[in-house]
Amino acid sequence: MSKSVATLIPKPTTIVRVRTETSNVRTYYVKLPKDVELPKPGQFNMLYVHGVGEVPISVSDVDHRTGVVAHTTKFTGSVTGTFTYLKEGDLIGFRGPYGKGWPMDSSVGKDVVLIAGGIGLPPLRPVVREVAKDRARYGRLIIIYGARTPKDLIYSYEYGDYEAIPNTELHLTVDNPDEGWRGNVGVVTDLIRQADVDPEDSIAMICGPEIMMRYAVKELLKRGFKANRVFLSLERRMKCGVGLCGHCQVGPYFVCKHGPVFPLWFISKYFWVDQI
Amino acid sequence: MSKLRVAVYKFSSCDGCQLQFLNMEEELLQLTDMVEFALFYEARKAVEPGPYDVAFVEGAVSTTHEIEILKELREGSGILVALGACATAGGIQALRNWANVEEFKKYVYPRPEWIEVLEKVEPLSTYVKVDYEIRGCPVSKEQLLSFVLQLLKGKTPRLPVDSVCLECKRKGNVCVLVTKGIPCLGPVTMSGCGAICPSYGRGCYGCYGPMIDPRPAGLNELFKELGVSPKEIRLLFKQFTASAKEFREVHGGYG
Amino acid sequence: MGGNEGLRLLFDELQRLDYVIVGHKVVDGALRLERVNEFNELAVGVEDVQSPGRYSLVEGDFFRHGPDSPKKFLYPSELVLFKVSPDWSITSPDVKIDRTAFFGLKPCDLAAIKVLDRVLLNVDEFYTLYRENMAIIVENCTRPGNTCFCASMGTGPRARDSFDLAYTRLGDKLVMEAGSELGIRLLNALEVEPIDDVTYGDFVRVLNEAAEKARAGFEADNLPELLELKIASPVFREVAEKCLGCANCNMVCPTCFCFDVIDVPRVDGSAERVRVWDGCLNYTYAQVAGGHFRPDLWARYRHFVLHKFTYWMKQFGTYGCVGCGRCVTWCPVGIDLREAVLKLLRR
Amino acid sequence: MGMDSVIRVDYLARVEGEGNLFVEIREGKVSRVEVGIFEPPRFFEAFLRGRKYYEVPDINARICGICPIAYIMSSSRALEKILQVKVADELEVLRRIIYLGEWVESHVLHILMLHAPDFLGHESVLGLVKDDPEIVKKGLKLKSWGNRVMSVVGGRSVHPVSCRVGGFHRIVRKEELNTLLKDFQTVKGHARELLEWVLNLPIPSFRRDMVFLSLRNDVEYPILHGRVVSNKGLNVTENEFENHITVEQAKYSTALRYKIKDGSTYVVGPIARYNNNYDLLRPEVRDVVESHGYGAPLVNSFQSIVARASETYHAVLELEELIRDYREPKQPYVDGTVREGSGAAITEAPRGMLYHRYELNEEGYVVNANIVPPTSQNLAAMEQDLIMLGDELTSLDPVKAQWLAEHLIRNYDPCISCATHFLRIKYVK
Ligand SMILES: Cc1cc2nc3c(=O)[nH]c(=O)nc-3n(C[C@H](O)[C@H](O)[C@H](O)COP(=O)(O)OP(=O)(O)OC[C@H]3O[C@@H](n4cnc5c(N)ncnc54)[C@H](O)[C@@H]3O)c2cc1C
Ligand code: SF4
Ligand code: SF4
Ligand code: SF4
Repeated sequence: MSKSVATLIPKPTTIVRVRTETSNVRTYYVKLPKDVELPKPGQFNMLYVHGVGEVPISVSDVDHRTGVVAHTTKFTGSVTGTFTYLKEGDLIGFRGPYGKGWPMDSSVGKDVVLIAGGIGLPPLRPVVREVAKDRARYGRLIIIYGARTPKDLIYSYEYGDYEAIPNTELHLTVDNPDEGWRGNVGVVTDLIRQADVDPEDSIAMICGPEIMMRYAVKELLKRGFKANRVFLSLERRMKCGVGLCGHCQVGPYFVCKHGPVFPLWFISKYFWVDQI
Repeated sequence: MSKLRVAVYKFSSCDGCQLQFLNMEEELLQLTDMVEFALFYEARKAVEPGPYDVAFVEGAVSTTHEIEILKELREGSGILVALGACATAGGIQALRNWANVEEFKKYVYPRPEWIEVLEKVEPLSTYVKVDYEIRGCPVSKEQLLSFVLQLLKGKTPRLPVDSVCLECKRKGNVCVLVTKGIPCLGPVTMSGCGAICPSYGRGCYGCYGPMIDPRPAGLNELFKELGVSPKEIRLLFKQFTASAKEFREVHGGYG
Repeated sequence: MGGNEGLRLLFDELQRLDYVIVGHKVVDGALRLERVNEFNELAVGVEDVQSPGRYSLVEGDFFRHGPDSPKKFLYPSELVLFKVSPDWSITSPDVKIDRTAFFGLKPCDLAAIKVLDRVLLNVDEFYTLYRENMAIIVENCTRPGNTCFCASMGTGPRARDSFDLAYTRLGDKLVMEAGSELGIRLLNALEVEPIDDVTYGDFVRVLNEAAEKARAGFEADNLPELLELKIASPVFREVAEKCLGCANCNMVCPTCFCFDVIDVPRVDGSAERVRVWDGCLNYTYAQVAGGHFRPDLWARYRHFVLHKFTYWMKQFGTYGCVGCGRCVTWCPVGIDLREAVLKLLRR
Repeated sequence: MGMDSVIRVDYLARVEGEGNLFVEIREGKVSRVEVGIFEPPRFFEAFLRGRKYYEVPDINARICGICPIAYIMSSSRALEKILQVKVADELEVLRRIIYLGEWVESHVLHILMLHAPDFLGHESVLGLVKDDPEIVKKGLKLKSWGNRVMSVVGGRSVHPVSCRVGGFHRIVRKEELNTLLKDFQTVKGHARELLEWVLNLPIPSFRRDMVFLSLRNDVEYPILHGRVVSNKGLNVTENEFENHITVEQAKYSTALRYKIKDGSTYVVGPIARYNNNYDLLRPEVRDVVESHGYGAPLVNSFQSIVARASETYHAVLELEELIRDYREPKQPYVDGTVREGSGAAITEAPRGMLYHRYELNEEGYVVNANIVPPTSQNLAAMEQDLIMLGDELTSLDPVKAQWLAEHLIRNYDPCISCATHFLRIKYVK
């Protein structure tokens, strides 16, 4: 056995498909390496680009049959920037799956409200898939999604499928509309305010920029959501994914290990603290 | 894969930074399989015309002629990299920015009227957009190589930006400031050199310039407590990257 | 048993048992933890004078420690995680770990190992392997230094457990306690005499007196809860006014374990990933693409303090601080953790 | 080449710094020669005023990234004279070690990467790599070893950080130095092979009666100490040096150049040192040189490469002995007393004698500084060489003539960054 830290050593695996989502977002489908368990909705993987670096990326889809897992990545920095060069057939280093996912079990029988901003939709997509697959287990599915411009909306090609799921609503909004845009304009909070939900009987799952999540949470609380019905997927700098490197601490919690999905009540003591 | 076409050029400086390319000795021949030094006067006679993928520019700008060439280089290069303290902060020659250049000309030259230089010595960024800075006087050859290899990988190159202290402690040095009271700029200086000054028993003299988010004023207070004279403290901050904004906080603006 | 002579015998015995020995040496004007080949290389006749931001060695007969802690060995500041070749074969360097005896560690450093155990044992293979091959000889601290507060943290000045052998120097007498099979073996080999009542009385008295000197003015009970209540306190900002953000405190702390990973591309197309020490006082520590979670230095300092005393307890069931005082001594501007905690508790 | 023509090189390549060359040919004769510099002035002497004495070596290092040690050593020694410091012998040894490291690094850089391509008609070292990869690899290994010597003693090879007035900032441990001896046999072999390779180069024939100026101390091949001597009988102390040279302005050029008081141009650098100290070169070096039909004096500036390669081999041999016999000094440096005064010193930079003079006030701040770098001392000689070469230049086709002229200049390994403040700045268009 290696004398180094085995958990930090990636396994090379193949990119089987690359799909362009927007001008700076693509989805990378990779084959799960052997002996790796299938990720659950909300979990993430550490992806390593040869000689370049490693980044945490959420699982945005799982093909249970083939063991292919999707990662929708936005090119924002030095490592993710090199994802642009990755093509079908290339190798990528894989570690995972890590973290605690969305509360699918406690959502059984309840309405599921998904609130996403920007690149926050990918980790919620497996929830949509899960609900669609086992439609009877859950109540209504309400998807609220906002992006900067219509061009930044991810997965627009499958919104029709979402709406075709029985008992499902999709609400989209953008900050800056273009000519063809017919939908809402404004922040997601506005949509939360208007949405027809029953706080007593719903589970809200939120992912997006932290500032957007704060406003969303405030709005949900205003609407009567209890802190144990609201779940957030947090983001922090991350080097290891397994609670060792320390960077992702939010108060006493490691986002990688105790999260990334947290019930609001669990972190509420820290969530509002400035620069925690 | 086509080679990365590189231009290496210099303005007012000592040649030490571009020399680091030639100092890569072991890696140099392998590197030339991936990099074409299309323009590199120190190393070759032939000049391949631009445009270049990357221009590494050493030296500070101190004549109008240099401004012109710099602008041409900027135009003709995809990426412009400022190499070393001279290019990123004006370097040692920027010390004349605090003096009367006419008086300086008279002091050094019998025929000062022939000397045509700009009033101030400036880093490249005063005149053109600089894409990356590699710090140091000189830049470290390891950092330079890492930078080039990152570029070759298509990566936005990243070099560490934190304090020299970090490297110093990782290397296992004993702090010269705490044990010997030697004034050391390590706590406010950007890492990258390998903390060599403290490794050799002296204080850092700040040749990598200010780290990210530094607190030079706090260090100034400490030096005073250690009994260093205010004049010597000013001189310490006013060396190879004297023009850096954060260091000017301590030793004063241009006088 | 006589002081120095006894230690020499102990040293020799450990070498006979094939241990590589790590102990305190005087290097570059400070006590360093380094590999020692001969008993004579160990520091003697020196004392460390520590105060916030200052450290020096003078003549004396008792010392505490320098900037190094066992972390230097168990959790190296730079460790190659793996090397990847151009064709993606991944190899991890084989590290040879010697059977190592730490000689004369102070109780605070022993406590630090116990803290690191909670974080790293059976998680980090390098650490675990090192731990499995390691013997600990502790010297109880009869004269805590100016920046020590082990008594407040409950980690010293007397080591209670987790050592192989602990010794206490009382004048020219040496009191030894075995804490493991190896310890018993060592005691047997050294032919020590059972302690007499008078010496035992001295032993207890000296260490009690020492404990009085190693207090910070606060007690560890309820600290996590009390400090957490101060999460929004302006004290963090006040103390951090002076802070340079250089992360020296993180680096010298025997329990700080945060790391960064650096990618080193090589000219032959291979690459390495290297794990290096990082610290929460660093600007980039909480920086992300397009944002920063703790851009202000006071917030980073707050994280340091609360991690040590509050979060650690929730994460690992122990304090992250063992009261060794290194972060106080080795902070160039002498920011004093004890003072910060006291201020927080008072206001 | 026509009767009237000019050779113009706007940017001299394979030299350190920025220079140009202008040769005017009228009626078949070289009528005007200018080795110009457009490296802007950096005003070191001017801004050194007001700096504290202990900062001077580090600041001066930045005059030249190729020979920082020379700048550090000349200024340290000049200042030590003022502070009345007698540097301990063990420290002198360490100084010599790092200085020799610089010679190796700088000489091999020049021999292989800057100069040799000229002899073989290559525009850069890469051409050489195609012809003879082995010698390039060996040379690079040698150069890298020279750099390692500097890094081990000085912390890094460009602008080392460990040197100071009075000695060093800390004592270099014996074990640290010993790491250099590990691959010493290989390095020694490479140095010898490089010399042999150089001795086999096709070297253009050329002859001129030149004045060679260098240090000499009768004990060892000169680096840090000695009297200033010439092959024409000059023999003075470093303190007197300034009285024997003049700064002159030629009509055809506005550049300043140094000459000996009697008006003759002179040459400093490896070829001068070699000629004046041939007896002090290691016998192993002389054996190789002589077995190839060379000896001393060398009177052809194209043969400066022979001197440079000989010095490289010598340096490597001497380094082995110095490192092997190294004893750790008791103190890293010797303290002096700050006082008012002035002091001058010369050491042998890779490119030749480097003169520094300082005046300090009673608090140890610099009030006056004068630096005479090697390249500026060679400029007049370079131009004279070009004039001597006249016939040959006029008989060649322009491309070849230009190449030959440039080659001649590179014989001197000019380091224009250092030379800069002695030359005119206007760019000849
Ligand atoms: C649990 C989790 C899930 C994520 N899921 C997705 C996703 O599905 N799609 C997506 O596009 N992005 C996702 N991100 C964000 C993504 O990890 C960052 O955009 C990425 O790390 C930026 O790295 P970089 O090297 O390109 O940026 P740089 O700014 O160059 O950052 C340098 C290094 O800092 C660290 N770092 C910087 N920003 C972040 C960050 N935001 N989070 C964690 N580490 C960071 C990384 O180690 C990175 O390599 C997720 C982040 C987390 C924590
Ligand atoms: S930064 Fe320093 S080493 Fe680089 S060119 Fe300028 S003076 Fe020379
Ligand atoms: S320690 Fe400071 S002065 Fe020394 S090399 Fe590093 S950055 Fe430069
Ligand atoms: S926080 Fe300070 S006192 Fe506590 S263990 Fe770390 S270094 Fe020692």
